[in-house]
Amino acid sequence: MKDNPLRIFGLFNRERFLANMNQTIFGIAAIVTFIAAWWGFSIYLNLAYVPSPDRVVWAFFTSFEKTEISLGTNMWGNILASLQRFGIGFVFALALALPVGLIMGFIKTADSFFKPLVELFRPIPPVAWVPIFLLIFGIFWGPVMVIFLGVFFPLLSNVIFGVKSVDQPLIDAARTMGANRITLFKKVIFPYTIPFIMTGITIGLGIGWMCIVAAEMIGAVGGGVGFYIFYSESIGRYEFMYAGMAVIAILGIGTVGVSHYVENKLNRRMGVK
Amino acid sequence: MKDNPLRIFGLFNRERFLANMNQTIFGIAAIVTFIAAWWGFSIYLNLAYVPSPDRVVWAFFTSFEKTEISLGTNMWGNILASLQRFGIGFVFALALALPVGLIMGFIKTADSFFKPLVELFRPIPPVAWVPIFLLIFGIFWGPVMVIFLGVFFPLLSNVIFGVKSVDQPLIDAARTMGANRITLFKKVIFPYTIPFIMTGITIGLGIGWMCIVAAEMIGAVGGGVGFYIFYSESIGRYEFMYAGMAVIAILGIGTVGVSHYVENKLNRRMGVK
Amino acid sequence: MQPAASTNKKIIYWTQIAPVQQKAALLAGTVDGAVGWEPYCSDALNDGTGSVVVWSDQVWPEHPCCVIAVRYSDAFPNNPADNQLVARVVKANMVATNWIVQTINAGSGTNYTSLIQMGAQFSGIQASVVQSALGHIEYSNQLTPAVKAAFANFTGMFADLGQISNLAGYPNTTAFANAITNTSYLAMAPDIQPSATILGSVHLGYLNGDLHQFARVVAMNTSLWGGKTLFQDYGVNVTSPAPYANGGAVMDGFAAGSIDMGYLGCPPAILKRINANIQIQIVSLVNSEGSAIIGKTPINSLSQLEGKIVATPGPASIQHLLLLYYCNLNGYQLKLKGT
Amino acid sequence: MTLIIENLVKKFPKEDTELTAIENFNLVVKNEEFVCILGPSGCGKTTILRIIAGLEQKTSGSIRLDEREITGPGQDRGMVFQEFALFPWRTVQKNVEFGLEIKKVPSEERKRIANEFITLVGLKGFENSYPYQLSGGMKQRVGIARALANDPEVLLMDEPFGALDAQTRNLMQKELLRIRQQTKKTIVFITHSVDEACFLADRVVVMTARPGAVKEIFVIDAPQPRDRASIEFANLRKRILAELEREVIAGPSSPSNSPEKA
Amino acid sequence: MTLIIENLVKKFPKEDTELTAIENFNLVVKNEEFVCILGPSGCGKTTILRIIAGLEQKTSGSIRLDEREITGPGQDRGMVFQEFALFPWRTVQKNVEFGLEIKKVPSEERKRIANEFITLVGLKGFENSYPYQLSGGMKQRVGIARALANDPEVLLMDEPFGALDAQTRNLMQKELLRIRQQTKKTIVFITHSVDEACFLADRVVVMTARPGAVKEIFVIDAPQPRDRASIEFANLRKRILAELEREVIAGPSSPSNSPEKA
Ligand SMILES: Nc1ncnc2c1ncn2[C@@H]1O[C@H](COP(=O)(O)OP(=O)(O)OP(=O)(O)O)[C@@H](O)[C@H]1O
Ligand SMILES: Nc1ncnc2c1ncn2[C@@H]1O[C@H](COP(=O)(O)OP(=O)(O)OP(=O)(O)O)[C@@H](O)[C@H]1O
Ligand SMILES: [Mg+2]
Ligand SMILES: [Mg+2]
Repeated sequence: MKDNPLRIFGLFNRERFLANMNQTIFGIAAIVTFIAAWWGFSIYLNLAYVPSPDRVVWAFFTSFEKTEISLGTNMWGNILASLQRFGIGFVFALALALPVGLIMGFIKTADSFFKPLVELFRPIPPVAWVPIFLLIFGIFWGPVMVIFLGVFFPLLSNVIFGVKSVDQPLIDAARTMGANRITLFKKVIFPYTIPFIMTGITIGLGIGWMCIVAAEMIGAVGGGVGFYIFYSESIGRYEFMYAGMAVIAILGIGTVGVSHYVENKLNRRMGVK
Repeated sequence: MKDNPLRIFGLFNRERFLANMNQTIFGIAAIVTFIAAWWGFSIYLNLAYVPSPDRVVWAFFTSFEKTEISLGTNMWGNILASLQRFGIGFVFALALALPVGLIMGFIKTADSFFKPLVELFRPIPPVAWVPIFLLIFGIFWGPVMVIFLGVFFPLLSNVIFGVKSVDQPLIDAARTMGANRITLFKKVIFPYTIPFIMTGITIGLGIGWMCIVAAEMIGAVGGGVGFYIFYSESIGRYEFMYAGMAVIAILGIGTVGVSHYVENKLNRRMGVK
Repeated sequence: MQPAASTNKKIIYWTQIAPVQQKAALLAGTVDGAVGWEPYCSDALNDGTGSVVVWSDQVWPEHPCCVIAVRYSDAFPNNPADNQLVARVVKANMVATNWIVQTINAGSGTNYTSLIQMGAQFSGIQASVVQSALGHIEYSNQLTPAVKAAFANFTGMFADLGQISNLAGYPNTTAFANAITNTSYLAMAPDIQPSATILGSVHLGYLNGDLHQFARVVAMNTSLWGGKTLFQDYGVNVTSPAPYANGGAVMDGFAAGSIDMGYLGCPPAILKRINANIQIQIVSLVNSEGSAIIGKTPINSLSQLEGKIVATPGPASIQHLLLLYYCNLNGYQLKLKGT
Repeated sequence: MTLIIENLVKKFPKEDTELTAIENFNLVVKNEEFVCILGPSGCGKTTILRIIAGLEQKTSGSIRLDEREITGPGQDRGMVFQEFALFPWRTVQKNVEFGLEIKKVPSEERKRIANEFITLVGLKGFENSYPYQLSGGMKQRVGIARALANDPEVLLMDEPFGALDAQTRNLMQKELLRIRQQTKKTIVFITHSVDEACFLADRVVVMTARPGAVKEIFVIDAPQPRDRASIEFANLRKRILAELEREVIAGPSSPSNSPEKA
Repeated sequence: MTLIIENLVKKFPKEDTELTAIENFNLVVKNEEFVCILGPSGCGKTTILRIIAGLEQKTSGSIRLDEREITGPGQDRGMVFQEFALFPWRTVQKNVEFGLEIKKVPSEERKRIANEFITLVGLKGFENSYPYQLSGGMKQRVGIARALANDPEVLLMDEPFGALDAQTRNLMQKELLRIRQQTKKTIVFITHSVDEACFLADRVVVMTARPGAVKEIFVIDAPQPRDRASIEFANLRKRILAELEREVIAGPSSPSNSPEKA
């Protein structure tokens, strides 16, 4: 499709532009207010655990550059450790929750069978498994399993919810055009469920990061950013602790960003607006 | 409304009844299979951390009956400790997330201002705050604050999402009938948002329990069921650990049950099916 | 040891706080007392934050504390070569311990300075604090009959507390204590000489910032031993995962196969050996004494802690046991805060 | 295909009681016949069509297609829905191609057929629009094109031209007759326009108000194309209108037919 | 109230270009006048009504009510929607009461008014039903009752009787005229039925195909009630139909009016 130069002018909307400007200004104001308040507090309170923003920024960069002797690694090493566990746990959860969820949503019998098991395990917070998983699966696969559980259940619930909430008239229409269960599934239910899957993934990502931080703090073995936060706090270097929290936040934002990117791609391919 | 005796017969549906029967049978089969497999494994593996189901059941009841001398309390004490923190953190989160979310969803300016702050803090997993909150807020209010954060953000997102996804035609209709922003809000947006709020609460409950378990394990201060799990694992009494996990699961189910009950009441009052 | 009668209304509350954070908790007013290990006791005492209620050796003279344990499985150590490795780790630990004891006795000199520095870096505590801490720790390795008797005594206490319900099949606590202590490696040690070649490697676990386990830190310091670790000097490559938070986690490390040997307190070793049936043996003592109950200044007696909160490293630790024992001795009941 | 409906009954739950939407409905639709159903709003027309389509379970009675009891939907019966039911994530083109995709018609052929019917309903130029970008009448025409493209033997149409202007409606009526001529479809068609029914149908079924049953059947043997201006046409219209009027004025029986509520 | 529309233009984005739905639409609706708008499907009727209601922003031009530029919706203008827009969590009764609640009419009075209009649209007995339990025509009637109950000065109706059977439709038409007589409302009414327009309107506006503009205005000064069988009525119908036919046959200009796409 050729781009139409008129369009740029035609759709340029002065009010909308100004409204956007306003929004940006408010947003910036909010951030500035926050940083100013933080800085003021840090000076006023003068407490080790309320370092000033510039100290945290300094710690952030230092943590990447300098190897922490007593850990034998720098922030990159910790990120790698966390990201590895996270990635593996997440992929396994995705690979299992998608088919199981779609099948449970779609086939009554499968639902009847699996539901009691799911309901048995789902209420147990994934974090509660940390100690025993560390014991059974060790310091690498233990946290991986915790993340797996953390991502698996919210994703599964969302997939099932998605499948069950498909508009009845759309199913009706597809059936009158001869869709059997498989095509119904491929052409109506799955496209309809994509947004639900993506919501599940976003929730799952959040819970996943929480799980890994908790696992690394509770087990406090095998490194990772969670461990780094815990360790920095325990030796009273609070600016490094906040730097670690910022790193986790950035990792979280990054993974959510990737998932949104995939969502957009998928939506475009599926033709969903 | 008087009950109509005909209805019971009129709506009795043999096929539906049989289908339900089938489901129940499948469900029971699943649970039986699971318990049998567990029992078999526990005998076959003969590992301390795979106790047989009956040991766990025994530990469950024992944990309530017997005071653990080195803790100075029994399971009831730990439940009380967890539930207190949970309740306070949850209520605070609810009290703040509801109005803030509704306002952010509804008023552009408020959204522009608060969104950057929310987006700054939301990606930090609540669990990452555990060490510093324990230090700043102490052994009671520290975990409370973590739960607060854990419940606050998912609830907020859901409320905002709910407000923004109200069907445009319904808003249009209300506006043509003279609804100003306040009535639009009370009569269209809020009722529409209730299911979203409830979903947010359900997610928040799950995350809240995860946070308290993590906080009690990481800080391991002031008891609680999370602490009990951690402690039982650390001295190798795994059946008590599993009993603690069951207790957390039951607490989780209980709170979700309460929230569903409230949801039903609300829906009935609002006339939503 | 029996719990005080329930009519006893004198209650002291406890909460779990890692020793490294106990001083901050005292300062913040979160707790009014603490029981922990060195150097964190001295850390709180030296600047006046805390005052001594009682040192552990005043309650249990010469009580054993940390030990080296080795994991027993079908795979390790079941042949002479592996046994050699264990013996050589024990030997290196012994050499390092002796070096520490001599250096402390010397009280000054370059060795003393670097010892203090190592301690400060390892535990993240000022040098002056490390200096006084070292005065409260008794570094020794021999598993004497008195030590075994103490193990038996602890085991009995755990049974009384209900934390264990059996003795892993042994008829009494003495038999159990004898069974889990293996003195053969200590016996082999005198004959072991440094090795020019590396004979094998061992995964070794340890605790975060615990100055009781100073010998490992010293042994790992390459500048003291001619460019290699003392373990390498004795032909063993030692690798360690990140430090463990507590002895229970070290035991889990054994169970998961992450480590072959480890430094930990004797209570978690006993508890998990019985409850979790984790097959370990204690092959060397690491230290005795070196723990204390302290109060937030001016509190310096147990009676002043009545109704207040004391921080402990957790109910599986020897420090917790000490507090529990001392409370009972003085007619107080220990209760978890918040329950 | 021949459709035989015998003693059909359909009840819905309503509050604490139930609502009888259809009661003892009897009708035979012969092979290649064009039947229009007329009836007061809420009398059960949509419900009957959904039961024929296999989308709704009957409460009792029998409904057979060529002697086979209908138990579920099938490609032999296509339906145009009163409330459109377009797939919101598909463009107009992709909506129309849906049934053809299911039949595994090759992509080129699919495009050709879809374009043919999109042109037929006057939506050329909107192939790539999404449903939310269309007006009410345009959505309805997409629904018609989608059903026709799938070429079912029995065509079930629920007020398919209800949202169209008179002219577009006339064009569509003629197109429908042409298609029927060519493809020999059996058609059941719900409408509120007596004029439309008279113009299209071989037989016009007038239903009673709720609970719905067959009230009267008018056979129209005037050949196609019919002249709306003819006297016969005007007479027929008047007769049917009169019949309908009586029914609407009589009104439905009490909505809740439980004896206690009556 | 007098409604003045001058040079109204409305464009929608469409794919990479834009679609001009309305172009230079000019119309004055006098106080208490009943205007019907007719036009081919997709010509912009709904769009105009939404702009009058204040629900859609115009692209350019002017639209004033009693000399006040319209900037948003108001209680003075009530609307019946083409796609019903009922509140799914409210019963029929509660849907109809909605506007009255907003006006803070006391509960008793509210019930009385709601019942009056529910009866008027023939839904007595369904007060406690939820929208999903109603047929298409029943939903539409709830929408009408809801708008009427609110008693606005200007009534905007978008094919309000489109899903109704001929008889119910006739009844509703008469009721609407009666209400108008009593309450002196200004009414803008979209329909596809020329007959309906001729029966109801003071003036009938015929629109061009997309982009929509006023093509022709027919003034009807026959007094109410009108006789559908009269010669004048028939003649008028014929003239309007002819006008519409020309427009539909001419067809819309290319849907995308960007010069490059043409
Ligand atoms: N939200 C929208 N986005 C893009 N295009 C739109 C939108 N709404 C309407 N249109 C376009 O504007 C034109 C006019 O639409 P409108 O709904 O006003 O038609 P209408 O006259 O009411 O038709 P009908 O009689 O079929 O209801 C149509 O071509 C439609 O595709
Ligand atoms: N899902 C449902 N639950 C309860 N009642 C229903 C349901 N669907 C339809 N009904 C009821 O069944 C009756 C017939 O509905 P149906 O939709 O078949 O009417 P219709 O003849 O198509 O009317 P219209 O011409 O208004 O579309 C109505 O009274 C309606 O209230
Ligand atoms: Mg219908
Ligand atoms: Mg329209």
